[in-house]
Amino acid sequence: MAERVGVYVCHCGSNIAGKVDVADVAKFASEHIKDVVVARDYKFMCSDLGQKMVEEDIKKEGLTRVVVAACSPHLHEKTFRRACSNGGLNPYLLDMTNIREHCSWVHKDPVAATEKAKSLVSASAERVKFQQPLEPMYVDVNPTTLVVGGGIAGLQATLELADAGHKVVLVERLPSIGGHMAQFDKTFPTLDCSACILTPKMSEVGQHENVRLLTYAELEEVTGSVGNFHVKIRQKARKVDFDLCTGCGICVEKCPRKVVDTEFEAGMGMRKAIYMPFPQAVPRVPVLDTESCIWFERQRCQTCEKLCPTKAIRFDQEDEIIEVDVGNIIIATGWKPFDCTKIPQYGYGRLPNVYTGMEFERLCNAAGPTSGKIVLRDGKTVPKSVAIIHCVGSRDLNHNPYCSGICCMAALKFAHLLIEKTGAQVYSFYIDIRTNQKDYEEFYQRLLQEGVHFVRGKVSEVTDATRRPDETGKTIVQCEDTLTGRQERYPVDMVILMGALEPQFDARELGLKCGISCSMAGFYTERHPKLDPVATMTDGIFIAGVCQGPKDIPASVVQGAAAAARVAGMITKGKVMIEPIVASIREEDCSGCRICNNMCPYNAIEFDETRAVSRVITALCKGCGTCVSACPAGVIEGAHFNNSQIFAEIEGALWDAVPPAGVPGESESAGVSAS
Amino acid sequence: MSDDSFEPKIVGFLCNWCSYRAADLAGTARISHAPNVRIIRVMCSGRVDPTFVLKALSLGADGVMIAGCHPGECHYIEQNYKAMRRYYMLQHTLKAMGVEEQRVQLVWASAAEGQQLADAIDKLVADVKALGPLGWSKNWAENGDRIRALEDIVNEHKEALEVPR
Amino acid sequence: MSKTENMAATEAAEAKSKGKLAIYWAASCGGCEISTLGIDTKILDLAAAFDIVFCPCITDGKTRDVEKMADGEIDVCLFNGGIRTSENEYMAQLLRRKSKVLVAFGSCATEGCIPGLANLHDRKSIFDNTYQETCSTDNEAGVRPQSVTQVPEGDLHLPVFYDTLRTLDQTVKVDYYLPGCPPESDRIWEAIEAIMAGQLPPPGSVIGSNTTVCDFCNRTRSEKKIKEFKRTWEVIPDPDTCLLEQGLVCCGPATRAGCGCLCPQVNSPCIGCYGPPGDAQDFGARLMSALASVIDSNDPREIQAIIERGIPDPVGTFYRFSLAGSLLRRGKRPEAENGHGQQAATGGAS
Amino acid sequence: MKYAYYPGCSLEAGSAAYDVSVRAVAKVLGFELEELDDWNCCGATEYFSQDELVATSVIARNLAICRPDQKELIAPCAACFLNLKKTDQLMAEHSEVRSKVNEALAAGGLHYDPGQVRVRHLLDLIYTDIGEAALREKIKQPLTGLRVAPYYGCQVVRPMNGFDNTEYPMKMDELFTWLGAEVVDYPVKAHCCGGHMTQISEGAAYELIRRLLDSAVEHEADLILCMCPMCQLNLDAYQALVSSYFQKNFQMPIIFFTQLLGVALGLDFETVKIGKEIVSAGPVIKAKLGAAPSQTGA
Amino acid sequence: MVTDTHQDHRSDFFQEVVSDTPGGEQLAHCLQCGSCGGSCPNGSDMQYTPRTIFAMINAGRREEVLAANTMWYCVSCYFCTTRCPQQIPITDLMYALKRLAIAEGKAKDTDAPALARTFTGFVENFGRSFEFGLASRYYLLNKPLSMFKLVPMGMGLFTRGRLHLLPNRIRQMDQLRAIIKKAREIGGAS
Repeated sequence: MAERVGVYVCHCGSNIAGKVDVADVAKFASEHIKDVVVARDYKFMCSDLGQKMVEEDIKKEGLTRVVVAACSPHLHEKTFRRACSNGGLNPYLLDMTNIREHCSWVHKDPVAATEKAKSLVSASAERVKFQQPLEPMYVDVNPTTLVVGGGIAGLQATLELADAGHKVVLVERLPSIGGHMAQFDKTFPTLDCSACILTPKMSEVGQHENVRLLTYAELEEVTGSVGNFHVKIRQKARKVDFDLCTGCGICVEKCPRKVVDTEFEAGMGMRKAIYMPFPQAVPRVPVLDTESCIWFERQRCQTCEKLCPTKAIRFDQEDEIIEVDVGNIIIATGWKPFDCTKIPQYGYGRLPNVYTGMEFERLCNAAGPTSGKIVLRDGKTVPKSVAIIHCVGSRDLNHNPYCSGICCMAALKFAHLLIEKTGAQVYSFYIDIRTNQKDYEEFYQRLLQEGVHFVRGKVSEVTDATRRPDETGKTIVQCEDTLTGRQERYPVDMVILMGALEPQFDARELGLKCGISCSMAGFYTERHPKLDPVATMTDGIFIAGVCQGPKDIPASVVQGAAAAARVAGMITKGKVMIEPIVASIREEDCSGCRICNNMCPYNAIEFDETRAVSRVITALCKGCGTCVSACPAGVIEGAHFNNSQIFAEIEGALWDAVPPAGVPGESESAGVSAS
Repeated sequence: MSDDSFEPKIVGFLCNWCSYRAADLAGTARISHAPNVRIIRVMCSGRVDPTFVLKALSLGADGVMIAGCHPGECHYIEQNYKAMRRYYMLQHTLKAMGVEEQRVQLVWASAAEGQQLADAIDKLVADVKALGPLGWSKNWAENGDRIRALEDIVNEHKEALEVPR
Repeated sequence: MSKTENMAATEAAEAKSKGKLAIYWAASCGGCEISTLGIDTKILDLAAAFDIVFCPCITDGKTRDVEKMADGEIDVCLFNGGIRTSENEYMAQLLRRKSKVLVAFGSCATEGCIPGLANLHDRKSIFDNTYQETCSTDNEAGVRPQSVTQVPEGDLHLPVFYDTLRTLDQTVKVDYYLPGCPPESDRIWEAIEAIMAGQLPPPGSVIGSNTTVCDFCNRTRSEKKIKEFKRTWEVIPDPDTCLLEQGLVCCGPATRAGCGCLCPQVNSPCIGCYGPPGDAQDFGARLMSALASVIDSNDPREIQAIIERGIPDPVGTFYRFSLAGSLLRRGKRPEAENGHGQQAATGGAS
Repeated sequence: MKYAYYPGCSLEAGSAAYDVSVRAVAKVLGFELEELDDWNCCGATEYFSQDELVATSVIARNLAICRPDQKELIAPCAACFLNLKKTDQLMAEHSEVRSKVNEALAAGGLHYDPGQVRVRHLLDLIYTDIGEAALREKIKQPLTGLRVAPYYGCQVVRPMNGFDNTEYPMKMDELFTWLGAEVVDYPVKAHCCGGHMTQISEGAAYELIRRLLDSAVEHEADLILCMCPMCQLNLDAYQALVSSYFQKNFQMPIIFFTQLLGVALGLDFETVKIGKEIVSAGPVIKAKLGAAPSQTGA
Repeated sequence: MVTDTHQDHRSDFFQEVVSDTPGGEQLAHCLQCGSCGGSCPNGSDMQYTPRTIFAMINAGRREEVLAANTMWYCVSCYFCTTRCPQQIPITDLMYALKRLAIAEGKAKDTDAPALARTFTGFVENFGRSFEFGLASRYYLLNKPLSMFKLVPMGMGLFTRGRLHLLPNRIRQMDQLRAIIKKAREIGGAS
């Protein structure tokens, strides 16, 4: 029973026809490809008329398969699938081959381009004969959403959804929500106080009836798929009874153990063993750090337990696993600062007056350890000259190739704050100043006006090795001023390193748990860099904020809101379609060798111990086909990309190559066969 | 061996998410490259079965390209590593069978790397051109002596092989 | 050979007229015949059902007897061995003509088997090795077999030795395949019974199971991650755990069931003699893909090191039985047109 | 432990003290250095200024003549170490370098596959293969009281030694801490000694030498420890010239780290050739270590 | 590989320098950040910093580049190379410039080529270099006057047995010469 194949070759105006002889390709298809009953070329296949042509041919000519040779299937596969559907043909009996992007646009010689187009059409037509009708699948969407990360992007996403009446579970790893923004002093370019604009959002989230807030908690495991994820969350032991604690703060006040706060204060200040990271923390429930607590060190003290008016201290509290069911997940896990000790020539960690940007934020912050006084590490000297070094660990193939995006503006902000608070001479060492958002360039202009000494040059080293008398006691910044072409040395009192924004240390592991991928740098990969920046290749998992790539506060807020909008759309629709491109195992032929079992990163393959066969859980399968090619017995079938389809495609693609010799009935044996 | 008129026939298996899109991008950016690679789309480089490569070579391809997302960037998280493992295993075997390693190349190209993919295609085509045709079907064909021997036998046993019609 | 002809053969058998059976032996070791005799007393049933009209190793028959037969006179021909020489090829052509049902019998006929591994070389290098290079050979004159030798009485002919060993179905059309090196006696008897009962699958099929050796293996299996492939002499394997998981290259997962899992039962990895199951196109590719997939490393250098160290002879490992029947069929030959005088295929030397 | 040993030209002549002390230390620490038979000059920096391929080929000859069992080649001289390592790496990374160099080597009947020989610096060997515990066991004369300034120079740490930080190396610091010395943490320990600038531009070269000496003096070092013959020569032999050029009075002894290591292991001055340097190191060592170091490596 | 198709847009001089240096094509990625010029121990004595030289190479200013003192002030300390954020093999590029300058006799104001030739001359005769011969021959030929200044230093070394009067010769001098000869024949960048 032969298939009836229709082949349509698009001119795309002159985009294709200007290089490829489309009529010749159509003629080739009708004359040389078996089972092709219709072959046409047409000006614009994607136009209404082009689509109608396909529909009508399906009806009139009884086409059972359709090939469209035009642009990329990523652009118009859906269009022509719809056309097939309209004509009464299962949409998965269509194949599109790309003779524009992959052919007419990239080849100079018209003859070669036409020949290649023929091969592509031949491959497609051979393949399409083996395609099978498939039906898309639909599942219900659970209206609850999980947001991972309580920084500004996660908070925005949470509030958008909660305000729209949807339930949200917000998970934050640290004791309080707020993220890095809570650490900042001022925000550029408006210089409004970071805490003033952030804390209202934090308390709104803390009190929202639709939000279940889990702080000091981490994502443990994600199973299921779009619409129905099942999530395990590890609630780390606070050692404080969350329900009994009133947040009075007596325990913190009376705790005798002080330790350096490397988290919120970036090592610039101290905190207690039982602590709230900062006064405006949400929730207002302290956390006991068992590593510094005297009780956990030598079973003494118990001050907090004795003094707590509501008896909320629980030394024996253990981690707890909380399980929730959600329909969608928004990942907004943010970033970590670059470790500046990785660039030893900048002296961080060795030279006392070299600071990281985050250290300077705390130094500058009125709520910080020096109450906002900018002084050197001796605690009293006000710097008279300060060097700010851009691109530390960014735009550097030895560390991170990307531009961290925000450092230029943050450096300008620092320069302004320094001038305002200390009147110091500020040098800003840059490669390029990047101020490409609203009002950013104006801010740069303002700093030029304020007298910042901008030096164009990547700093080579920061040293205490003096060469001249005026360098004694100073920290010397050595660099080429590329605008004068001279090597210069700048003795200063303080150096601030604008370290790169890096992906969270566990970004890859979290990505693996959720089934989303990272770029080389470690930022999560979006579904489309321009047109779908907050979705991922895994349906139902969205990303927002810096975990997707370096960005500033406004952009993080936009992405948080955008991700929420995408999720809200899913919830409103209530159902979600799943492409039927999945693997399946012929269980009767499976011998249970278990080679395929760890091929699947989505755990879509399970092993049935009783029957000793492996099986694909269709709802989890994403259709990559890796297990199909791993199966040593060849009993895994990959729908829409099965072996017979691909073999036929290879054969079609090589229609003009020398065929294999030595098969019975062909040339050589013909000499002796009698017929 | 490198004959200017020789235009290698090459089959390229490109993953749907990165390298196929890189080829799309090469198109939108009009980055011209050699027309010898006939592209077959697979969902993931992890779908590329060594059988596909052998099939292509046995059907007359002079070279094969396998292209996927960069290691660590796979849209299916880590399946391109499996493609890489299979690639090295296949290369190990092909080498032992006398297929030059430049004929089968594994390429990483992200969706943003149209230029890189075009360069990789040009390089593969140049490499294969330098090697000359693979001609595996010719490789199967027996030498002239087989034909002569058969002719001898046919002549000797004419009667036995004659079919009465 | 269409279905109707088969049915005609069956009807003839039912009419109590004995069927005619031929068994022939081309490039093979003779193990298939021994395994056939291994059906034991059932040989009497076989003799009751069939006249063995041609089987040079157990009956006295000459080629010319076969030549004299009418086309299609033989009901079933079990043909074992690959096609190595012009004589093999002639006999394959001849028996094809004379037989209603031609069965590729055993691994050699089906996929080339061990003799097919010589496809890594060409005739010259095979002859050089056989007639010159081995330590025990003393051949100072450099004598090689010639296809034609002139003597006073006339020309003497030897069959021409081909560069490439072919499988039976690369030479003539084959109706059924019975894999195995050799096919197990029980499988042979099952096939003969099927033939006698006329219950054959569609022509072109392999008579045998569609699952793999693992299906009959009692070892415990879990998810596989391999850091190192080991050679058999390097370890004494644990008798209860999957051999592959212990790093041994066990071909079981890729090999058609039928042998009864004989090798793993005695703590030795499967070597794949039953060929691939189902519609796997290329045994070696399937096995390569599966083994590579479970290598536990993402580092290109480490992966290569694991492969190179653990699998020093990839063709011998993946194509021990199937090189001639694989997609590539043989190693690459030297460029020269006639395959003489040039260096052997690269793979041969390693 | 047995290693192939590539002394290099300087160690044969002007810097024999390095060579002699290396061999003496090896004996005490129990590793064997087998001199590479018929090695040739690495070309220092000079061949690279003339012909890249000749430079790499001349160097590659040394790698190619290593016997199959000589898998690790130890080079104490910084330039030799860098050149050998760099050539191996260039051949590994660039196939055209690999094939051209091998074409040249073939003219001498040689061939080299990159990776065949692992080129290592002596410091790496002592730090890694001998290690802290074994070293501490062998101390006969702790260096207590002696303030040493380890000087790494450039080419052992850059561009790619693979065993220490390129900017702020620490391995020699650690080594001498184990031996009981007070190690001076001064900022220029991996800065340039001037290399062959002394023969090209005196002023420029002397300035570089001055920076090093100044910094060591400022940090109150008793002596500077080198691991490169060129560094030792520049800092030591040119010290008087630098002094007069800048009207200073430098008296900083400069010795090879293996010499002082030998002292700590109980070898006497003659055995490790202390006294071959222009600015004598003997007196300050004797003074700081109290009693004269024990005699003849008892 | 990335730059292959772009190279035709750059100056011929750029191609010339880059093709003479393994890994040199990375020069196409120079950001003009100046970390090389800032790192160089001799940066303040250079007529043009390496960064400037790279801009000039890009602009095709061949004559000026080859006549510059920049590469002759390079001491091969590799600070620029390890610090370069674009991983440009700067030190190796300096060698490439030295080679071009020597080949065309552009290196006028420096004795470095002479020093290099003297050095390699010894290698080609003995297989090993030889400090005393090197120093005395180089100074006699090139700087006879400044030799006097160095006499005390030379004496210091001599009295400590640190100046050898005869070089060692390797056994397989023929082999080394054959390799050098072949390498010269093949020529160019390796």
